Parts: sequence; structure tokens; C-alpha cells
Amino acid sequence: SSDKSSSDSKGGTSTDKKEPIKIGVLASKTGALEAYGKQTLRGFELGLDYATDGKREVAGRKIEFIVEDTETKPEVAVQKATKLLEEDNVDFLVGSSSSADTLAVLPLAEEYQKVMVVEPAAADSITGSEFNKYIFHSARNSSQDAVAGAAAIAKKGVKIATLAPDYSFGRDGVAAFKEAAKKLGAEIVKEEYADPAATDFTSNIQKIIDAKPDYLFVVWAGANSPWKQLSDMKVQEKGIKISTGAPDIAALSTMEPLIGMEGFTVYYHDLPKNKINAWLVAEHKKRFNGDVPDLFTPGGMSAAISIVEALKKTNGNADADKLITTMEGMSFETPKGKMTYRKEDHQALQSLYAIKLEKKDGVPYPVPVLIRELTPEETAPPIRNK
Amino acid sequence: MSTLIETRDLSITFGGHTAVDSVSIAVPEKHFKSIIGPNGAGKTTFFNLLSGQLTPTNGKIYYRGKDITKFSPTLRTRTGIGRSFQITNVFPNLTVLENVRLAVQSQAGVRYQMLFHHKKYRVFEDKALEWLKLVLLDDKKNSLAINLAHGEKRKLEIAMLLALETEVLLLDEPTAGMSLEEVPAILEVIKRIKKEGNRTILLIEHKMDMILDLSDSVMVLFNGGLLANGTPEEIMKNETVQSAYLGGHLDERPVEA
Amino acid sequence: MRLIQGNKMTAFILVIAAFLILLPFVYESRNLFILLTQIFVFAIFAMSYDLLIGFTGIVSFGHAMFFGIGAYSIGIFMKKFEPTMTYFFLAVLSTIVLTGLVSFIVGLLTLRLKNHFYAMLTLSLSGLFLVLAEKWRSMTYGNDGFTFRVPELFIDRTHFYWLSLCLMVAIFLFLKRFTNSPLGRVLQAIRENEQRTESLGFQVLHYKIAASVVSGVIAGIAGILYAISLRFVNTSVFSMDITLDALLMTIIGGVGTLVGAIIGAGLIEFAHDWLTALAKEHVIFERWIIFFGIIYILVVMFFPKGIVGTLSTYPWKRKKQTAVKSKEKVAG
Amino acid sequence: MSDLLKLDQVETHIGQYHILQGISFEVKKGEVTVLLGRNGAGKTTTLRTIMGLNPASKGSVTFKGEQIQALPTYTIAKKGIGYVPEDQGIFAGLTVEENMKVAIQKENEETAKRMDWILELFPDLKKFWKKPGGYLSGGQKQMLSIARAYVNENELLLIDEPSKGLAPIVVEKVMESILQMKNQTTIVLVEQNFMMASTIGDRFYIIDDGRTVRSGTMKQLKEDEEMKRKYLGIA
Amino acid sequence: MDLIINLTLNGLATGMLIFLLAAGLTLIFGLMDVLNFAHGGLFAWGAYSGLWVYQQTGSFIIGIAGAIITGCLLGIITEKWIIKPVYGNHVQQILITLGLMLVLSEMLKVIWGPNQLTASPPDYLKGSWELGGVIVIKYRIFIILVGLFIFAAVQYILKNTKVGLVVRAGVMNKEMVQALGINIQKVFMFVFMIGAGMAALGGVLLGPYSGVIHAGMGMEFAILAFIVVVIGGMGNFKGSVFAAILVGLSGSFMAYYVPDLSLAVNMLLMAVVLIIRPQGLFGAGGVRR
Ligand SMILES: Nc1ncnc2c1ncn2[C@@H]1O[C@H](COP(=O)(O)OP(=O)(O)OP(=O)(O)O)[C@@H](O)[C@H]1O
Ligand SMILES: Nc1ncnc2c1ncn2[C@@H]1O[C@H](COP(=O)(O)OP(=O)(O)OP(=O)(O)O)[C@@H](O)[C@H]1O
Ligand SMILES: [Mg+2]
Ligand SMILES: [Mg+2]
Repeated sequence: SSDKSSSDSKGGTSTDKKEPIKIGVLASKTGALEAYGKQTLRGFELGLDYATDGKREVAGRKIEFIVEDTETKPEVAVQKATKLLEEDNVDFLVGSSSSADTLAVLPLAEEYQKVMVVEPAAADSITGSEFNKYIFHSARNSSQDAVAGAAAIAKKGVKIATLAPDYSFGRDGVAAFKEAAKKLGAEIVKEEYADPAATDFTSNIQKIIDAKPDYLFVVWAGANSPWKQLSDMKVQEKGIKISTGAPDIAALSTMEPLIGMEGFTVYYHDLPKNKINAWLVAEHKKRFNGDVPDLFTPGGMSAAISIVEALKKTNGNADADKLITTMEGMSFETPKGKMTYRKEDHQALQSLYAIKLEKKDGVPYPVPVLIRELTPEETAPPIRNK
Repeated sequence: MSTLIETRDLSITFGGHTAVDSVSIAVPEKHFKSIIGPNGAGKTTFFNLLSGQLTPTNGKIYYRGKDITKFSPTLRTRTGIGRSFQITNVFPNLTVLENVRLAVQSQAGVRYQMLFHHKKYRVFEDKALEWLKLVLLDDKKNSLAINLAHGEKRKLEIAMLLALETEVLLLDEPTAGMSLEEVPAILEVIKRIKKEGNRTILLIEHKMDMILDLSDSVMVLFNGGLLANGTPEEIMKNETVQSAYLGGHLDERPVEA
Repeated sequence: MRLIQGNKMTAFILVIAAFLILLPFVYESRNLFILLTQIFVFAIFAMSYDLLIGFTGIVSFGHAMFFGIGAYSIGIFMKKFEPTMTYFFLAVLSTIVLTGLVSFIVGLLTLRLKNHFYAMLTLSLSGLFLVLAEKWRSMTYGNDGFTFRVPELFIDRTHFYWLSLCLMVAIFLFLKRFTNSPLGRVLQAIRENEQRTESLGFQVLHYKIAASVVSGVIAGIAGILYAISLRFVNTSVFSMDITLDALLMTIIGGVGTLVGAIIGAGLIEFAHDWLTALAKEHVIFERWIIFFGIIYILVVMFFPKGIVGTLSTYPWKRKKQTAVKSKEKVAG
Repeated sequence: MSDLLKLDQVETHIGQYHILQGISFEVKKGEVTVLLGRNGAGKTTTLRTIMGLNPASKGSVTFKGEQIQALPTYTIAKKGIGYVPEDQGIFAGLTVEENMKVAIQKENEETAKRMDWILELFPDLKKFWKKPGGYLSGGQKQMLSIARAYVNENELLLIDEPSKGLAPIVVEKVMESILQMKNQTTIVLVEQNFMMASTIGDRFYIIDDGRTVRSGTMKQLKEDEEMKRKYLGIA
Repeated sequence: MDLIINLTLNGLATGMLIFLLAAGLTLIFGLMDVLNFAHGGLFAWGAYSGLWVYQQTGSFIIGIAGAIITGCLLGIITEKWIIKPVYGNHVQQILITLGLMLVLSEMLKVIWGPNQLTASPPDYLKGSWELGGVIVIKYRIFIILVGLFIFAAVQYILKNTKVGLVVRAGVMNKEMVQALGINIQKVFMFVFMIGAGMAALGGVLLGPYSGVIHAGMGMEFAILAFIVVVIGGMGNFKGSVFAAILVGLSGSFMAYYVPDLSLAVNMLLMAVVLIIRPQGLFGAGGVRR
């Protein structure tokens, strides 16, 4: 923020070697999604180091990044994004933790003609109704989650009930899941939505039990969760298998009652077996006194890698149009395997993982164990930005 | 003289306790009527019924022959019944002057004017000040009402009532707690208003000398009911009044008065 | 005397306003202007709240209701129709009508209630608006919200800065006049003693509703400006946080002063900006919210009547009271 | 007789106002001392200063030989000083019974006896025993306020304008009750009803502009037309 | 039938839980008339400290005790430094307690980290019984019992001591209470402390109910607690229990029968109650001055 250079912000031609490339990162460092924000930030920094071999330099240009806290509030996000664009003259935006924050910032990317890599917000509308060409979505979106969720359980003739919180995230998630599950021949027998702040889920669970599905697919986020009551009301004992997306480690520990369930995950540190992930786990432990990377750490890393890779390809040219043509269809290696920005809607196609929650010795929470990797092709969501 | 205020069978009951019990009176125009009675006899409640703070459970109130039983306090004030309160009831965090100014403003009928500065109405302030002078409170005009001594609040209360310039004045123990020195001054004010002869005054007091001095007639409330109604002399002679209200073992008149 | 002070204050405000109008010509940190715009918007909102809490003595926990109506009106008009001035004015019109109507109805329904009960009823009504915004997804896109384009005129943030500034000053002057009008004076009387106001011949409910409607409409205007400045709207505009913001700004500045609302908005936004900036430099400020909380606590301890309220009663009134009596003094 | 209470050059500020500017008087045990003076002279403030509600900024208040001006109100009250405030201080939302209950410091036979006496004195209270204090009439509130002070065994009672709002017959009763208590309880009375003051008072002090300006026995005052005219406006 | 019993039982338990969260506020807000926006902070602290003690000692009971002690201590500190100067002034109370709320909930993150923590009941309260179609969750029965106990205990204290009266009197006229020889400061501090202790108790019991605790839980439930206190009729304990159960049951039944309104149920309930009974369910009508 001390840098007051006011030279042509659109500059950054490849000949201008002195000018650093600046990336503005928006994340929740406070507020409800603080934990997610911090994971992203760690991942992002690691990603820069990984992609530049620790030099933080590409094509002779230094890479700098400036982090701003959105506080999980859209108005703050807009204010901070504008500050990054105006005052810091960043070449890229990255962020942010909440979908609302992100959506509020999207038009700014267009207005200032800067590429924005969205991570880890998941709303479909980012690459759907609210899309503009400056947006690249490195995180998976709700539809991909849903497709993965469906892939893990939906088969011909399977009856599924869903349970989700009654707001955008839950409604979108279920809508996408329904579509994917139906495609696989499953039948949705019940859709339940609960007050996200509810303390009591009796009526929802009761209705689900009454519907007698084979599976209960739960879309959930946030601290207040139905897991405990699902087990108290013996849903599984009644032959209803529960399935959901495995969350971050802190939330996994609340899923003790769901041991044995089959579902999917975006990431767990010992799932993807590849060189980058090995590096990520090792380096993360080294830097953050033994902590392992969490749900959104690789996402932050992927965002950074995709930016560096694009810059490598443009030879350090940060001109947005140039970057967009470069990034459209670009593939890049990440801790979660190879990702590709789909040309049409800039959604990163990526692997997700069908998993089973198991108890593991020495680990104080249920661990997602790989059943199979769901390939990027398999999880590809419908294109919705037209 | 025509009847200004009339009550017919006016009653109010609070959960089984009848505080005012079928009181029927008629007060002619420009009359000065006092109300006496033991504590809890229903005097203040009677005022509350007249001024609309309470709605009667039974009976009617007429003002110039018009039924006003259903009128709100606001409407009654506008119709011409103003009152002062026994328990001081002012605007605590406004200045003394502003307290009275509000009454003057209401009297002038400036109610919903929201575009001009209130200072445009300089006359209101001048008028308010006059009222304050009348009750010997002008030296406190800039104090907040909450900071006044008790007797001073009583004077403010009276000034606010007078400022309304209503046809009927309901005075509920106006001089309670006022100092010996100042009671005569307030009495003077009341007398003058009486002499001007265009107001009808109802007064609740426990100071018998004052009542005898001022009243055209006196009514006595007892357990909510109308015990007696007549000239001061008649009332003083009434046995029940003597024993139940006045007592009389000790000399009730100020020694020197 | 209070009044002269008030006029001085107004003059002072006007000078500051002139300075702020000229500022963009000499200085160009757009970030600062965004911050200032935000302050103006919230100052308007807080002033509308001050009319209730400070002048009429009504504590509402649902003021976000009107703010949200304004924000959604503009958002929906711009999104569903065209981002042109015509639709902008239509949005403004519909905001005024809607907020006016809602505040009128809410006023009728609720203003007979006493303090806490009133506050909670407004809370519940604004809560219902929040649910409505969440549920009417075809219109509002739920809590994810939606972005929209704004008319040409507002795209340039400096223009918008001026617009907000002028509106704030205009609304300030209007409210100043409004609260000093005979009607405004009655509002203060209601704050002090409702029942007595009634018996002076003022129809209390009319006044309360008038205050509620004026306040609601102005809050709606603040909502419009807010949404335009973000070009985005989601359900958070109806949240309790928005009401609390207004409450905090008004109280910190000093209730019943109007200027206080502006100062409060400025203080909170600047402190916020400053603390989050510090958070990047020192680790202890990473939990800057704690310091934010401490600021509130300190304000109450050192400025019990809010900043403006406390400052304006302190140094001026140094009158030595010697029990001023006009009566003749008697020698002992 | 010894001084039960003694004020020596007491000054009191309220906010930035200098209200009491030198109040000195002594209260002898077993007497009724009356404070007189016009509205706003500082009588109420004097009583409040004794109670510690508006603490003295200068001077001393001595009760039974102990300086009490710096003590908190409740401690002062516990030392055996009862107070009937000018505005009655009724807890409007509590019933008459509850008002009394809050006031009672010790529940014992003595108290019970006094309670009977009080209810006999003010039968109205018994009638409205279960009603909220706020519903009482002005005079009934006054009675309740006095009753609350009577119910404890106090050595000193500070009574601010008890006759205000009371019917003449009740005023009489109150006077009688004060005379009855006189042997155990010393009384400081602020009273505008000169009849009452002069009938039961033993000694008087006149307060003007926050200062005690005159004093003497009640007998002297009754005879001193000059003084009465000057300070009390009675001719 | 089973369905009705299930809904009722769970609604009742939720209601009792809400009552436990609101009980402290009934004292602090209802009785003492302090608009305590930091109340949520108090029960979040109860939840965290209780869980911590529980984990350290392995005893749920000691955990609960730990929470109550923490709550009481916080109550004393809060009363002494934060609330005392602002009694009787709602405007100041709002500001200062909101400030305190921010401090309290951020401090939680400083000490225990920003992540949610898992809280589960002790083994003897885990699980549920199934009787026909009726599912009885042990922990919920426990909550109902604790709720009843707290209700009875507080009701006993208020009925049989002067404390309740003195507090109400103190709120109406602080000076007069002191002039009657009562150290109202001490009484207020005591009652505030008890209120904070009860809040903490509510917090620590809430943890195992939903299975997780997090720093934001304070704000989330505080509004619910306020709703209960107000519709119960300010400071009326019977009213609070009744209102809390009403909230619990209507939540449970609305979610089943009118799911579309389930988000709005609390707000609707409050609006309806206040429009029909402006003084709350058990509130007394206005009293003349
Ligand atoms: N709102 C009410 N609810 C119940 N009882 C009431 C109410 N208002 C008054 N009362 C009762 O009605 C009776 C009459 O009261 P009121 O105030 O009219 O007496 P009053 O004649 O003015 O007496 P005082 O001379 O003491 O002022 C009293 O016994 C009082 O307790
Ligand atoms: N809180 C306060 N702030 C400022 N001035 C005050 C305050 N309380 C009292 N005063 C002033 O102090 C003076 C003495 O008041 P006090 O109440 O002691 O008079 P008093 O002798 O009891 O009068 P009264 O006979 O009217 O009751 C009055 O001029 C009053 O205006
Ligand atoms: Mg009366
Ligand atoms: Mg006095």
C-alpha cells in the first residue's frame, strides 16, 4: 500500500522489466468465514512459491501480492477491491471467501479490466448469470460439488432425499444435485430445507424418514449442523445412508456420528497422490509448525499457479485481453491434479473425490478415504453463462 | 348562565373498586367550583375523566351540551378543557421556557408546521415569558425543568396550564408544596383570572381557607360518590364533612392567617 | 444560547462541506473518496435514525427495513429494466412510496407500543423483510444477491461522491430545519413526556408517524445510495447489522444532535479503515475487532452523551451558579 | 440534651451548581426541628445531603458523634435515619405490600407491632394493600411514603413536606403520630404548612439561598412578626 | 400420533434450551432493565470455557461448574466496569455492551482459535431411546429437566426473598432504595452475576445439543433470547418459560406443517404476540406514574 506509482496501470509490457506484477487478494480474515480465508491465503502464498521456484518472479518481473480483508461483508469487499484496483494498481484480483463478497466485486474486474481469479467462493452465478469475461473461477462451483455428490451415490433406481439450509447456497446446491442425480437415473423423493440457524431439525428429519429414501444427500455449510440430530434420530439405523461433501478438518470433527458415510470431497491432504500435493503437504507442515493443508489450501495454491502459468505464457505481459486469450482453455497442474479453464465460462474443470468417512487411529476426527477420483470430465458442470 | 360542563352518572371502576361513583354535576359558565374530599375520594380521577386521561365505565360528559365522553385528551384540550397535574408532569429535559412555549404553540394552533424555524414564531416565546413572569418563575427560564425545586415545578405546571388559555381550567392542588410566601402570589393569579371573568375553574385543594376564599360553590367527593354540593358556607356546616374530612381537633387555620 | 451554538455548528458544517466538494480537484486518492462516500451514505442513514432515537425518543431495532427497501428498489429496477436515469428516478419514486407506506403502516401498528416492545416489534418486522428477500429469489437472488449496472452519471465515482455529499448536506439542512420547526419541537416534547404532550393538545400518534415516515424515507434514500455505490445488493441490507450500524453511529456521535450522526459515521468508518490497515502491519491488530469494541467502551466512558453531545455541553457552560435569586438579599 | 445531628458549614454542589452554601444547624435528641424557607431555598437539598444523596462538598455532617458526610446513602440509612422524600419515591410497579416489604429492615415483633400501628394510622393502605403503588391517589402515596419510613426503628427521621396533598384530617393524624413518636425518634421536618410546623415544632431554622439565616425556638418564631414576614411571607 | 409426540418432545426440549439461554437475560434485561447486547458473548464464553474444563477433567459436571464460575466472574467484571456507569441509560447500554460483545467474541478466537469446536455430551447422555415410532433423545430429556430445575430454583428465590423486589424497586428508583438502607449496587452486582452465570450455563448446555460451538454463536442466539424475554413480558420468569416453549414448539410444528414459513416463524410469533398483547404474554399493563 505504500507504493504510489501512478504510471500507466495498463502497462506491464514485456519489455518493462522493472515493474512488478501485483496481485490483490481478497479474503475473509475476520467474520464468519475467517477459517476459509486463512486457508486460501496460505495456499496462495505457497502456490506463488511453488510456481516460481521460490523466486516470486516471472519473466523477469517480480510478483507482489497485497491481501485485503473483506470481513465477509460485500460492502467492505467492494471498498477493498476498489482500493486494490485504484490505489495499488493491481494486475489481478483473487478472491474471495464468500459468494456474496465475490459477486459484489465481479463488476469491478470488468470496469477496471483486470483478470479476477475467483477462489474459493462457489456460487454457480459467478460463472453463470453474473459472469463477465475477466472472471476465471479456479474453485469448483456448487454444480461441480453436486455432480460429484451425485456421482458418488446416484444410480438407476436409487431414491434420494435432500436436506439443505434454506438460502442461496443450499437451494442452488440441491437444484444442481437434482439435475445431476436425475441424469444418472436416480429419483429425488424429498427435498427438505431447514433454517440455517435452527437448533432443532426434528421435522425435517421426520419427513425424510417418512419418505423412506435409500440415501439422504445433505448440502451443508456453516457451524450449526444437523449431524448430531441425524444420528440421534437413528436415520442410518433406519437404512437411510447419509451422504454429503466432506468439509474442512475443523468441521470434520463434528461428523463423528457419520462415520461410514459415503460422499465426496474437494480435497483432503492425503487424497490426491501427485508431486505437487506431496510438496504442498511437506511445505505446509514445514512453514506452519506441522499443520497439514486443509480444504481450501490447494484452491489458493491453484489460483496462484494459474496466474503464474498464464504470465509465463504471456512472457510477463499482464494485459488483461492478452491474459484472457491465454487463460481460456489453459490447463495447469495443481495439487488436485490437472485443471483446465473451460473456454466458454472460465470455470476450472477439476477432479473431485468420492470418499468414505472412516475412523483412523491417532486422528481425532473421521477421515475421508478415497473411493475413487471423479475426473474433471465427469464433474464438468453445465455451461450457464449464456 | 348556561351550563358549560355537565356530568351525568359519571362512574369509573378499577377492577372492582369504584373510584368515581355516579357523579352528576353541572358547572355553569364562568363559575368557580372547588372539589374537596378525603384522600382517595376520587377527585383526581374525576379530573382524569373530565380531561380524558381515563374513559368512564359509565356515564356521560357534556361540554356546552355536546357529548365529549369519547374525546381523547388531545381533543378535549383543543375543545377547551385544560388541566394541571397533581403529580408534577412536565418535560424534564427541556428548559422551563420551552415547556411553556410548547403550550403557547399548541394554544396558537401551530401544530404541523415543519418548514419554518420555530424562532419564526417569536411571539410564542414572548408570550411564554409573560406566563412565567406571572407565576414568578421567569428567573429560572433557562433551567431544565428537571432541576427545579418542587415548588418551582408546581409553578411551571400552572404556567403551562394557563398558557393553554382554555375555557375550563382544572387545577389539581396547584399550591401543594408551594411556600407560604408564594402561595398568595399564585392565589392572586387565580383570583385575577377569576375576576377577568371569562374562565370556568375547577379546583381541587386541601387548603380550606383558600377554598372558602375563592369558590362560588364547593362539591365534596366521598368514596367516589358526591356527598355534598353547595355554597362554601353550606359545606362548612355539613356535619359529615366536618368529621370525615376536616377533623378539627387541632386548629386547622394558620395561626396568623 | 444553544441555538447560536447550533448555528455556528451549521456554519462549520457548511465550511467543511465546501472543503469536501473541492477536495477531488486537488487530491486524488479514489480510495479515500470511496471511504468518504460510504461515510456520507451512512451519515444520511444515521441522521434518519437520529430523528427517531434522538428527537422522538423511539428506539427501533428494525431501521434496516427502510434501508433495504431502498437498496432493493434501485437494484431491481436497474437489473430488470435498464440502467438509465428514467428508471433511476422511477426507483427513487418507488422507494419513497414504499418506505413512506411501510413506515406509515409500521408506525400505525407499532407506535402505540412502549419502548422495548416497540423496538422488538420493529425488529421482527424487519426480520420478516429479510426472510421475504431471501425467499423471493426470482426477484432478489436470495442471499447471494446480484450485481447491476448503474446509469452513466453514477459510474464515475467522483460524480457519485459529489452527489452523496450534496445529498447529505441537503438532508442535514432539511432535518435541522425539520427538528427546529414547531413540529420538530413537539417531537422533542414527546420524547420527554408523551402523555403530557397529549394533554397539551397535540395528537401524539400523528407526530410519531410523521417522524417515522420522514425517517423511513430518508433511510430508503440512504439505501439507494448504498446500493448504487456497491452496484450490488443482497439480503445483508436487511440485516440487524445495518440497524446496529445506524444505532452505533448515532450514539457515538451523540443522539439528538444530527451532526453527531455524521461525526459518528465518519469516526466508525475511519476507525475501521485505520484498524484494518494496522492489522496488516502489527500482529496484535489482526484481532482488530477487539480494539473496535474497546473504542465503543471508551466512548461511553469518556463521552457519555456521545462525542458531539458531550463536547457541546462541556466547555461552553461554565456559568458559575450562585443560586441566582432576584429577591432581595437579607443580611444575616 | 445532646446533639443527635449536627451540620457544620455544609456546602453542596449539584453538577456545576453551588446549591448549599453554608448550612449549619443542630438537632437535639427528642425534638422536632423544622426547616423553613421559600421554594428553591435549599431545604430539600439539605435533607438529601444528610442522606448522602447529594453528598456535601464541604463541611461536616455529624450523626451521634460520627461524621457521616462521606458515607454512602445505604450506610447512612442503616445507622437509623429514615427519610420521607419530597416526591414520595413510591415504587410505582410494586404493590403497597411490596413497597413496605422493601422498606422493612428487620422482620421482628417490633416491626410487626409498628406495622399494625401504621395500618391503623392510615387505613387506606390496608385497603389498597395488593394494589400497585402507582395507582394510589396523591395523598395515599404520601401516606405510603411516610409509612415506609415509620416501619423501621429509626433514631432520626427526615421528613420533607409530609402534609402536602393530605386531607386536613390526615394531616392531623400525621401530626399526632409525630408527637407520639417523639420520645424514641428525633425528627427533622421540612414543612410549608405553618400551622403544622408551629404546632409540633420545637425549634426552627430558616434557610435562604442555600444558607441557614435564622434560628430559634418555635415559640420565638411565632412571636416574631418581623421575621415571619421577611422570610416566610406571612403577615 | 408418534409424529405429534416427536415434534412436541423435541419442540419442548428446544424451548427449554432457549429458556436456559434466556433465563439470564430475563434477570438482566427483564428485571434489571439493562439492554445487554453482550449477553450472547456471555453464553459463548460459558460454552467455550465449559467445554475446555470438560475436556481437561473428563467430567461434564465439572465442565458445567466451570462454565458457571466463568460466567459469574465475567458477570462481576462486566457489572463493575461496564454496566455500573450506565444503569438507567439505554442508549449508553447499547453502545457499551455492543463494544463488550465484540471484545468477548473476538477474545474467544484469540484463546481457542477461529474454528468451530466439537462438543458432545458425556457417554451417559449420548444416544436415544426408540419407543415405537417415538424417538427420545437422552440429552434433550436432560435439558428439559435442567430447565425445569432452573425455573423452579429462580422462582423460589424470587418468591421467597426480597431480591426480586429490591431489584425491581431499584430499577424504578435507585435513590429511594438506598435511602431505605439497601446497598443496591451490591444487589445489582449479585443479580447480574447470577444472570451471567445462568447465561454461561445455557451456553455450556447448548454445545452438546447441536454438537458444535463457535465464536459466532453468541450473536446468533442472543436475539432469540431477547425475543423470549420480551414476548414473555419483561422480567416475568413464568412468561419466559412459556414464551421459550412457545418458540420451541412453534418452530418445530411450523417446520413440519408450513415449511415455507419456518424461516420467519420466530419473527412472526413475536409480531403476532406484540400486536395482540403489547405488553407481552405475562406482562402487566402500564402503571401510572
Ligand atoms: N388506575 C387505577 N387503578 C386502580 N385504582 C386506581 C387507579 N387510579 C386511581 N385509583 C384509586 O382510585 C381512588 C381515587 O383516587 P384519586 O387519585 O382520584 O383520589 P383523590 O381524591 O385525588 O385523592 P388525593 O386527595 O389523595 O389526591 C384511589 O383509592 C386510588 O387508589
Ligand atoms: N439537580 C439539580 N440541578 C441543578 N439545580 C438544582 C438541582 N436540584 C435542585 N436545584 C436547585 O437548587 C435550589 C434548591 O432546591 P431545593 O429542592 O433544595 O429547594 P427547596 O428549598 O426544597 O424548595 P421547595 O420548597 O420548592 O421544595 C433550587 O434553586 C433548585 O432549582
Ligand atoms: Mg388527587
Ligand atoms: Mg423541597
